[in-house]
Formats: sequence, structure tokens, C-alpha cells
Amino acid sequence: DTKTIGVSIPAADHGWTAGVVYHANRVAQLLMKEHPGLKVIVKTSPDPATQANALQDLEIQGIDALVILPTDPDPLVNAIKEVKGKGKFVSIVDRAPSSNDTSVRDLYVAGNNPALGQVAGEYIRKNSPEAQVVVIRGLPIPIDQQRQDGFDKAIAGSKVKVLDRQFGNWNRDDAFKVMQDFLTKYPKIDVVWCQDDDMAVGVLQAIEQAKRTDIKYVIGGAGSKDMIKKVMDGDKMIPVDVLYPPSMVGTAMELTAAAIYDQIPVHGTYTLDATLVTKDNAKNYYFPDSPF
Amino acid sequence: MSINSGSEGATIRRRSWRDVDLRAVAPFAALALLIVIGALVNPNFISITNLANVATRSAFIAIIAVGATFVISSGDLDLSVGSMVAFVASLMILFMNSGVIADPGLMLAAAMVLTVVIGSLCGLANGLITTVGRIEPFIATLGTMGIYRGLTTWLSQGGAITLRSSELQGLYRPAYFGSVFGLPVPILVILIVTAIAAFILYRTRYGRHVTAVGSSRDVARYSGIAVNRVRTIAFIIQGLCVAIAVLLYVPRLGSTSATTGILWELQAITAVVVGGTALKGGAGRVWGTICGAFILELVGNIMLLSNFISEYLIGAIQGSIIIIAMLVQRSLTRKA
Amino acid sequence: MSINSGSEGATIRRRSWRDVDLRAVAPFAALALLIVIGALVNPNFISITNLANVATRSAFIAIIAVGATFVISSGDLDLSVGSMVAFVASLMILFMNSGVIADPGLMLAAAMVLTVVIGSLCGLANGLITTVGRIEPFIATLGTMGIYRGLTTWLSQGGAITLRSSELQGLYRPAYFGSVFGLPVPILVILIVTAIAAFILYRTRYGRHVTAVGSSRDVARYSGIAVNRVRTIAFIIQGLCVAIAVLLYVPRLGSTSATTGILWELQAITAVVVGGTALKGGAGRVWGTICGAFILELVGNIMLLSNFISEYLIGAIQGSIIIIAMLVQRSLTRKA
Amino acid sequence: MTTTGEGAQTPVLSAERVSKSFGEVQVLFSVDFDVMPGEVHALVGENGAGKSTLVKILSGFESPSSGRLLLDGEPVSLPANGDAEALGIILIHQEFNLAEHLTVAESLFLGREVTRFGILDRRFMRAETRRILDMLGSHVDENALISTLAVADKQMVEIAKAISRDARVIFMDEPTAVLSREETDILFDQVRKLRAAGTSFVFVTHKLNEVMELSDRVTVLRDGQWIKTAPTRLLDSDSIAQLMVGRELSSLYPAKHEPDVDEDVVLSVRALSTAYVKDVSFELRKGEVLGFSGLIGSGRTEIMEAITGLRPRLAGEVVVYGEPLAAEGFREAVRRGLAYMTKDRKGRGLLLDEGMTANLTLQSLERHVRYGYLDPASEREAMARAKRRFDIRVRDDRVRVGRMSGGNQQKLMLAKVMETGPKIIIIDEPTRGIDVGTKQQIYHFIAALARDGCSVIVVSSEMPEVIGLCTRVAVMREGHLVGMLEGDDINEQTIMRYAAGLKRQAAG
Ligand SMILES: Nc1ncnc2c1ncn2[C@@H]1O[C@H](COP(=O)(O)OP(=O)(O)OP(=O)(O)O)[C@@H](O)[C@H]1O
Ligand SMILES: Nc1ncnc2c1ncn2[C@@H]1O[C@H](COP(=O)(O)OP(=O)(O)OP(=O)(O)O)[C@@H](O)[C@H]1O
Ligand SMILES: [Mg+2]
Ligand SMILES: [Mg+2]
Repeated sequence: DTKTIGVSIPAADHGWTAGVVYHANRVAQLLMKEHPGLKVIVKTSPDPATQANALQDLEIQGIDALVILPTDPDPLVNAIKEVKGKGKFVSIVDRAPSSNDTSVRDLYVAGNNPALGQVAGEYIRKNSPEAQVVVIRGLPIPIDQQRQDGFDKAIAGSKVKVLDRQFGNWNRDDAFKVMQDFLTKYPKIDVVWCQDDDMAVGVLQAIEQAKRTDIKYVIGGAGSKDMIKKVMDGDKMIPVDVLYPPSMVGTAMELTAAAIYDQIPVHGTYTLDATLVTKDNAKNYYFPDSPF
Repeated sequence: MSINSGSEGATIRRRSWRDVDLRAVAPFAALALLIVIGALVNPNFISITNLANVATRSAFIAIIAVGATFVISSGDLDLSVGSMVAFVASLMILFMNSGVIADPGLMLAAAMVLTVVIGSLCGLANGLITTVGRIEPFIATLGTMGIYRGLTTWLSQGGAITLRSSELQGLYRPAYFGSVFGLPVPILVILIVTAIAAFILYRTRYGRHVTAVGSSRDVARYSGIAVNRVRTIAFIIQGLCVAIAVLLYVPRLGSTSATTGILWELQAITAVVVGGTALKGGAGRVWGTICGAFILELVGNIMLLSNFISEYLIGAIQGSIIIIAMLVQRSLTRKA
Repeated sequence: MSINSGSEGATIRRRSWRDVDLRAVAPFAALALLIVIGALVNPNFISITNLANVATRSAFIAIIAVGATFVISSGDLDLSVGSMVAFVASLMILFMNSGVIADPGLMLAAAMVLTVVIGSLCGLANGLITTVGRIEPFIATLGTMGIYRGLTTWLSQGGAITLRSSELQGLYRPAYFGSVFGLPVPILVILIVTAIAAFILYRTRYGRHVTAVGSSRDVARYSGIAVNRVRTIAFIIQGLCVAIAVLLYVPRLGSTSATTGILWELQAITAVVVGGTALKGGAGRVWGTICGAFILELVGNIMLLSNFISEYLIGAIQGSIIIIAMLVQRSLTRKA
Repeated sequence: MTTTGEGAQTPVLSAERVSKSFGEVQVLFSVDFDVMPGEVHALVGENGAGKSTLVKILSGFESPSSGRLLLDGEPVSLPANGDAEALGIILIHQEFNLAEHLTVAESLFLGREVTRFGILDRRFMRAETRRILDMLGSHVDENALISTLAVADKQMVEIAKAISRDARVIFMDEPTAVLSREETDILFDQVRKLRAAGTSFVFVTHKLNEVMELSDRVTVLRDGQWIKTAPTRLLDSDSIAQLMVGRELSSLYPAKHEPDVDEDVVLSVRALSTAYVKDVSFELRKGEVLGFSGLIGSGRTEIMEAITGLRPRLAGEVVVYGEPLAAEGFREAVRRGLAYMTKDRKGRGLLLDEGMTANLTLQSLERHVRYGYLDPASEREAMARAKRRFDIRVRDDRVRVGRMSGGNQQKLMLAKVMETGPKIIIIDEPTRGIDVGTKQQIYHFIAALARDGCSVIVVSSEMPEVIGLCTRVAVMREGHLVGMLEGDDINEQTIMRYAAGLKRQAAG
């Protein structure tokens, strides 16, 4: 029988979301091959308002299930509830609204944002207990806040000191500028935490240009192929990376297909680990074909 | 030494009417064309639900663009409207979350009044900086854009601001999702706002002054028009329209963040221009603006409903369609 | 009847010269003020390294803004430059990754030529759509902005496009990070580009025509100036400047993504206006533009170096400073 | 075709059965016109007769709807966009055609800049500009921005621009409308010189004495029809005027109406100073017509604008009906019964992109408000009234004001100012670009206003106008009020002596 799954994800506006788009499309092809009657519609939206519109448009096309990775969860709750209210199967990926219960969704596949910060924080606390750290944040939206909170929790009570935090907008160029200024401002920096591999690219260039040797290492996040490669190759500046895989959207899509076809009870919450990628396990997470 | 013969006068009138009509009709023709394309792309497109959806969600941009029509007609420009939406909406939700008024109905009413006041004040600030400060509106409102956006970020401490009371939320929800005699509330609001705006622009002294100021500041001044006041009021009207858009926005998503309303200013300005108002200032076309806002929203909708466009290319196609819409408009106008 | 007495004429001449000078000086005064503030905020600010950093990284916006000075002087506007950077840079890197030329030096040279050609073509496209298509430049370039950005997203499949050959990267790196006689290459490029632009704008027939066209299309047309050609060439110059900015941008990070250059158009326009060029068209001030670009970059730099501003409020302060800079400029000009 | 009896020369440029319509409105009906080598051909007619249109067709700025143009006897189609200049055909526009952001020298050479090795030869162009301006006796600074120039100076620049080219035919559309007598004389000398060298001129004007003085032949248009072409020496001013309006004209100026000496003082200006004008005092009585004369740039406009609040005052006070008028702005002045009509109709007077009605009622919209909204019927009525009262003639009621003939724009502007129902009316250059017939109407109109108890200040550079209309004449020079003339003192010679600084009264 024919079924339709609508997939609503953020537009590819930086590396990680590009990965999301890549994996969503990849899994869509796989699922459609696997289930002949199945139609998977993947739609991208740049901001919450547009995404709310996209949900309406998907619904117009008569979907049976919705997989959504919200650009910003809270503003989308009402729109998601609309879909859910019509009896569709709803999976939310990665970003949870403040009231994340069964009235909103059936399935929640989560990357773990607080853990992403926490793992990074713990690594720093353990390996350089008295480190002076500068932080480059993403955009001022809740996921960013969750990562910061996780990080702060991890280093609370230790001698690790955060010198400064500024927004780098998950953008290489902005991260480059912010890092240049951090380097001017602080004569001694031990560690940079920039919670995103895209921004790490800019940070590394800024450090290289300044020829500063006091910085011991940089911790990014998400697991882009370039950074994983550096970890694999034993780059001293990038000793580890914290995984936050964009492929989680694929996981959610597979679980959703299973739910509507096989009536497998997949309700509930699936939280993916924020795995610490080290030189030893790096090759498991290296996908050279992905755009991210 | 002529006095026009009657018949000559009549011919003339007919000609110029045709002329005026076609120019005003052009955006509507582009809209019609788009609807036809949409119907071809996906049969679901032409359903009442879908068209109502599109009209409803164009409400924010449409209402903001009505305000922008005033600002642009008077020869200015306001780039801050997008961040003003975020700022005003944040304050509205924060006020409702503050719980200073126990009764939900009263609270909602107070919050709505507050929103309108704040919107007007933001507009006033833009107007004063531009006129009294004598700064190019482009730069002045780029500055306030940064300010409103920054304040929103600060208010939300980088996160989201969400309406907490579910009672209030339930009470307020119909303002976006409800309908009156089958007509969704937002569409009703668009119509009312536009009708009032058209009345002000075409049928009042102030509206005439706006056009005069936009066509020539000097002529306006030598005609005894308080140019700066007219310009400032246009900015206040813009602020009011933003506030009205916020009144519809908050019940829809129930929450705001620092990214709310990003790039809406460009969309609003595009709607105004696609609707036939010239950016130079002068004649404003309010109904055209609404039509422009629908066109923008339709383009996105058609793109989403069509399944053969790579999602990576959506931006490119959207851009092309705007250009094509303008070309259609031009060619229609030229034929007139 | 009248013959002005000679002395009267002389007074007027002196007065207007003084006037012109002060207006041109205003942005530099604002810049000086900022540097003083910066020095007070953080002693590191005034270090050569920091100032060189700031000047160097302002190169992209500065060079693009020089092109924008032409477009704006001729009475147009180009909103597509930011996405044009992304598009041109992507094509450049893809070409270098393609490996069609084995010799790295040759490959680099070919890529640079290609970049310049593509940049000019993009500018040409903008120019033709605006002039031949007779679409308001704001809308026309908003359309091409969507197109260039969309194509970039599509080329990169939403991700990043990274220069693969490390040999090429090593060869190319000095174009951004190198220096000549102690002067970082990007600063050198800014100076050369600006000097050439100033020469063209002030000392050639074409430059004169740009001013005339921006001042009044009709007058220019009646004077036998090919208005559309002048405007189109201004867009091509803008495209060229974008290409030059790309030539500096690619060696910096060796990669581009769909977010490269977002909002650079607004920054470039702001730089132009802060530099003293009026958005209405007419008089262009190339050196002022450069100064404007430095001011924008300095504001961000000072904010980061200062310790007392919440990271949430940076946008708000940045906005305020732009407004204040313009007010300083105005008050200086008014005193003249 | 007309033959002139001047020999069987071929005309340089001629029009055969040229008609022109804008849309469905025909403004020229099968007009014949020719220009002989080395002649000055005057083109006269009432406002809106089609003079500017004909001249634009002959210089390639408009193309005829039917009929053809001949250059040296050969049919041509003149290229649009001013490229006809390459053929030696040059038009000085009735409305200025200068870019505000350029300097005088830059404007003069716009479109044909002189370069050396691709670089602008600015020194040469400046020197050349200076030379031409000196030749015209103009002291305009060649480095001044056009935007800073007074109207008359802009006209001089236009003329200099035309003269500096190798022209075969120069069309001048009312070049003297904004010039003083002296400047006009210098211009005419240049014209005669160039004529002697073989250049032809077509000269559009409303000043019939100039026609008599300068031209060799006259062509009269009326309502877009060709009426007559004849050698000037066979005509006189009266007969030309009669041909233009199609009826006999009575005397141009109405009888003066002297107000009683004990009439109320309605406006009194005391020691008023602005940035340029110093210490000006005078009084205006009820029912009086007070003239302001002086050289160009003597500060007449500035003082009027300061009185009405359009320009900041530095010192002094203005008293209207015994109450001081605060300097806070023009609106207050209008509310108190003052009206000011600017001389710059294009830049400050009229919205060129709007229709007539919108312009007419712009200053007096409150009169058309019914229940809070504008009543279009009432506006239409006002428009019909104004058209009758000021004899505004257009062939298409919905024409954009920018496309109306210059004279009709002037009348519309006067109508607009009068719509506020003022009691004290300041008119800056009341008849700029207006034909004799209408001039007479406006003079009678001003006189009637005074008789009805209004007070009028007429600022004018046309001496006969001031002399013919006013019971008192103030003369300004370099920002000072140097004389207040009454009775027999009001004559050309005395005014001139004050204006040129040869004589001066103690400030009164
Ligand atoms: N582009 C146009 N579109 C429509 N009507 C026009 C246009 N140009 C001129 N007209 C009309 O043609 C008529 C003749 O105008 P023209 O300017 O030739 O008069 P004129 O003889 O120069 O008058 P004046 O002495 O007042 O300058 C006027 O009624 C004017 O409104
Ligand atoms: N020496 C001078 N210094 C400064 N400004 C001057 C000087 N001479 C003339 N001006 C300018 O000339 C203007 C006075 O011209 P205004 O238009 O008031 O004179 P007018 O008598 O009305 O002449 P017009 O016949 O041109 O209307 C002032 O605004 C002033 O700026
Ligand atoms: Mg004329
Ligand atoms: Mg004057």
C-alpha cells in the first residue's frame, strides 16, 4: 500500500545541517527502495516561520507520518501539534521543545546537546585541569544554550577557567575574526572550545596566522569528516572531537518507517550518545563521501 | 485659446483610466499567473485549504509591508522591521509570563495594548533618528535593526522566550488559528489593515502629504507640510503594523528567539516593490503590496508542493521567479 | 542688471572648498575617534598586530565596498555581492579541485583569471537585468542574490567546498597571509584597488559619467551619455571587485560554504554610506568608503577586546555605534 | 512653405507639416517651420501653444507623429537622446538640464569631456569654462557645484554650454526668462556675434521687446497651429501680441490703486537678518502692492523666505497684524494669512509627477476634508474654479504637471498658493515664462487683490513689472535694503542707481 512520510529539516546553512540534508536524502532513497509503495518527501526550511509553513504544505500532500528536525523547537510546537492532532505519526529529531511529551510527538530521536558540551568540558577538566579556556558560541538559540550549560556543569568546581565567550554564528569567517581578537586580548590561552567543526576551521587558521604556541588544543564538535580525519591522523591541535552525528535524522526516518509499516512500537525517546572521538575510534566515524 | 471640447475630454479620460488600471493590475496579473502555474504543478495546490493556508501565513509579511508602503512612499526605508518583530514579540511574551495580572482575559488585553504601544515607540525611535538625526534611513534603521536584535538576544539570554501559561495560550490561539464566518482571522486582519491603510493613504490629508513628501521634500516644505512630522508618523505607522503582525505571530508559535523575523525586512520591501510602489518614493499602492506579499508566499508554497526541485536550488528558483514577476509587470505596464 | 563683484565670487569659492574638505574628512574623524576609544578600552588594541589584523580582515568588505561605491554613485544598489562572493569562490575552488591543469603555478594563475571572468559576468548579469530589464536594482539584485546563493548551496550540496590540493594551498596561502615590505598583502591590495578606483572615478571620462548618471538620468541622457552602458559597467566593476575579494578570501580558509558572505552586502553598503557617499547617487567617495569599512571592522574588534559588554548585547552596541558615527559625521558636516 | 524674400537659400533645418500627439492629445497640427543660415528666428505664442514641443522635435528630443524634418534640404530623422548635437543642433531647455552633483566646468563638458591619454584634462576644461563664462560676462565660479547656483546662474551655465559647442542651429527655449537686463544684453551680443559667423538661432520668448530687438523673422503659433511667419521689421509688438492671442490687447498694467496713508500696517519687518541679509526693515499696508527690486543675488528671495519662516532668522522680528510671528516655521505663517509663491517652480513649487489637482490642493487640503476624509468632489470643484480663475489651459486634464507647458505650470502654482485664502501675498517672480495675454491677467489679478484689501509683495527682476504694478518699491543690494522709493521716484533709472550701489537711503 502507498504511504507518505514527510521529512522537514533545516535548510543546509552550515556544515552540520548540510550533513542532515545529505543523510535525509540518502535514507529517503533507501527507504523508498525498501518499501515500493512508500513516498518520502524531504523539505528544507531556513527558519521556524518557514518551517511551520512547510509543515502545512506537507500536510496538504497527505502524509502519514512526519519526521521533523526543527530549526528552533519551541516556536514550532503549535505547528507540530496541528499535525499530530490529525492523527499522524510524528517523530521529532534532535531539538526538543520545552514540553516534550506525547501530546507533541510519538517518537523523539535525540542528539544530546548538553552532553556535547559536557563531554568537551570533562575532557578539558581531565587533561588540562588548570586550563584557561575561550569559548566560541554558535547562534543565540536554545541548542547553543544547552551546550553551554552542559559545558559549564562539567567544569563547575574545577580550576578550569573560561576567559571569554563570544558568538561565532557557526560560521568559519566569524569564528576566524573572534579568534583573532581573543588572541589579541589574551596573552595566554590553553584551550579553545568552539563546539562546532565548521568554526574550528577558522579558529585553526587564526592560531596559525598568529604563530601562537600557547594554545594546546581546540575542541570542536559534531564530527565533520575533515576534523575526524585530523583526529585520525593524530593532529596535535585536534586531539579529539565530540560526535553529534547529522545521520540521526536517518535513524529517525528508519524508525518511523518501521512504525508505520511494521507496527513496531517505537514510541518514546532514543538518545544518541555524544561520543568522544579519539585517535583510536576515529576510523569508525569517518565518512569521506558525506558533504560534512 | 482652447477650452477642451467635450468629446476630447471624454476620450482622454477613458485612455488614462485604462492606463492607470493596467499598471495597478500588473501585480494581480502576476499573481494569477502564479496560481495557474501552481495548479499545474500539484493538484493539491488549488484546494481551498492550501490557498487559505498560504494567505493566512502571508499575514505577517503582508501587514508589515503595508506599513512599509507608507515609509517607502514617503521616500524612506525601514530595515529594522524584522528585528522589531522579534523584540516586540519578546516583550509581549515576557509581559504575559510576568503574571502581573491574574485574570487571563485582562492580561491578554493588557499585553495587546502594550504590544501596540511598544511597536509605535520603536517606530517613533526609527523616525526620530532618521529625521531629527538626519541620517540616511538605510543606515539609521540598519543601526536600530542591530539594536532591536541585540536587545532580543539579551532578553532571551541566547535562548527562546516561550509563553508559559497554557491557559493564556489556549485563550490566545484563536487569534491566529480561528476563523470568522469561515474566513481565517489573519486574512480578516490583512483585509481590515489594508482597507484602513488605503483609506489613510488615498483619502486623508496625511496620505496626500506622504505622497508629496516622497515625491519632493522641497515642494512639500514650500507647501507648508511639516516634512519631518510626516516622515516620523510613517515610521510610527510602520511600527504599528509590526505590532499588529506580532499580535498574530505570538499565538501562532507561542514563542520567539533571537532568530525570529530574520530577513523579514527584505521580504516586506520586496512585497512593496513587487506590488508596484517605487522605492524612490511618491505614489504608494497598498493593495498592490498585499498582492506582492501573496506572490512571495505562493512562490515558496509552489516550490514546496512541486517535488522535482532539488531543495538546494529553492533559493535560486525563488530569486528567478521574483525577477520574472517584475518583468511580467514591466511588460504589462509598458504595453499600457 | 547684475554683475557680481569679484570679491563676492571669491568668498563663495573659498566657502565651498572648505565645505567639501570637511565633509570628506568626517569619516576619518570618526575613525580617529574610534581608535582613541579603542586604545582606552584595551591597551592591546593599539598594537601593530591588532591594527594590522583588523585592517587585513576588513579587506573583503573594503574591496567589495569600493565596487559598491560605483554602483551607488551611479544611482543603483547591489544586494547580491555577498552571495556572489560565495558563488565565485565556490567555482574557483571547484576549478582548482578539478585538476585539469597539472602544474600548480599555472593552475593557480588560470583559476585567478577564471575568477575575475566569472565575477565580471555575474556583475554583467546584474547590470543587464537592472538596465535592460528595467527592474529596480533593489529587487533585481535581491533576485540574483537568491540565485547565486542557491547555486552555491547546490554546488556544495549544502556543505563546504574545500581546496583539496595542499600543494596549491601552500602556494596560494601568502596571497592572504603574506606581506610585502612588512605590509600585509590584503592591505596592499586594498590600497591599490582604492587608488585605481579613485583614479577611475575622479580622473576619467567614465567616472564623470557615473556621477552624472547618478545625479540625474535625464540630464545624462540629454548629454549624449549611454546611461545603461554606464550603469552596467558600474555593476561589472562591482563584480570585478567581488572577484578580487574572492582572490583574497580563498587562500584564507581554503574553503567556502553556503554561508560564506552572508550579509556582506549590507556591510558593504554601510561602509559606503558611513564613508560619506549618499545612497541617492551622485557623489562617490572612494577613500571614505575604505574608511567606512575600517570603522565597521574596528567596532567589532573593540567590542571583543572590551571586557564589560555582555556577548548578548554586542549587536545592539554595534548598531548604536553606527548611528553615533553617522551623527558625528553629520555634526561635523553641519558646522562646515 | 514660407518664403522669406531673403534670397533662395536653402534652410539649414526645416519642418514640413509636422504634427505631434501625446497619446490621443494632439498638441501640434501640421506646422511648417524653417531656419535659415545665420538668422535669428523668434518663435512666439501663448502658453501651451506648442513652442517647446516644436523646438524639441526640431532638436531631436521628441519625434514627430507625422510630417518630416529636413536638414540642408535632405530629409533626416534626428537621433533621440541629444545625439543631434553631433549634427550641430543644440537645444537649451526651458527647464534646466544640469546635474546637481557636478561642478560648472564638469557640466559644461558633460558628454564630451576632454582627455589626455585617457585622463580628464581638468585644467584645460576649467580654463575653457572660465573663458566662455567671461565671454558671457558671468562671474559664476567654474568650480561651484550646480546645486549651489541660483536659478539665473544655472541658465547662464546652460547658455555657456550651448555656445561652447560648434553649433549650426541653437534652439533657446525662453533663455531670458530668468536673466536680468544686463545679462540679456550680453547674451544678445554673443548671439549677434555667432549669427555673423553663420550660426542660426531659434529663440522662444514671451518678451516681445526682445523679439523686436534681436530677431530677423518671427513665427507665431496659436493652439498648436501655425499662424504666421514674417520678417520682424514688418511687425511691431502690438501686432505680434494680437497674432498670438487672436484679439486686441488693452493696456498691460491696470490702474494703480494707492492705499490711504492711514491704512493699517499688516506686516512689519524689523531689523531682520539672516546669514546673508542684514538688518532689513519695512512695513506693508493693507491694500498695498509693494515691489522688491534689485540685482540677482541681492537677497530678495532670502528675506522673503526668512519672513515666512522657510529660512532661519538670525535677528529681528516680523509682526503680522500687530502680533509677532515666531520664526518657527512656514505653517504658522500660512495660518496667519501669509502666502509665499516660490520662483523655483520645478524644484520647490510643484510635484512634477502628480496631477494638477493634487498640486492645487496640496497646501490647502484642510478645506476639502469632510468627516475626516478628503472629498474628491470638492477638490474637483476647486480645480475647475482655479482653471477658470487663472485660465489654466491643458488639453488633457489628467496630464502630469511635469508635462504641462511652463506658463501653465506657473499659473497652477499661483493658483495653489491662492487656495489658502491669504491676506498677505508674497510673489517671487510672478510672471516668469508667462505670455503677454496671461501676464495682463495676472497683473489685473494682483491689482484686484489689492483693491479687495489684500496686501501684495511682488519680487521681480523685470523692472517694468515693478514699475507698472507697485505703489512703493524697495531696492535691495548685497543683502541690504538700500532704498524705498515712492511716487515719481519709481522709474527705471532711479531703481537702477540704488541697485547698482550708486545711491543709498538711510535705512527706513
Ligand atoms: N510629454 C507630454 N505628454 C503630454 N502632454 C504634453 C507633453 N509635453 C507637452 N504636452 C502638452 O503639449 C502642450 C504644448 O506644450 P509646450 O510645452 O509645447 O507649450 P509652450 O508653447 O512651450 O508653452 P509655454 O510658453 O508655457 O512654455 C501643452 O498642453 C502640454 O501640456
Ligand atoms: N557674497 C555672498 N556670500 C554668501 N552668499 C551669497 C553671497 N552672494 C550671494 N549669496 C547667496 O545668494 C542668495 C541671495 O539670493 P536671493 O535668491 O535671495 O536673491 P534674489 O535677489 O532673490 O535674486 P534672484 O533674482 O536670483 O532671485 C543667498 O541665499 C546667498 O546664499
Ligand atoms: Mg515652453
Ligand atoms: Mg529672487
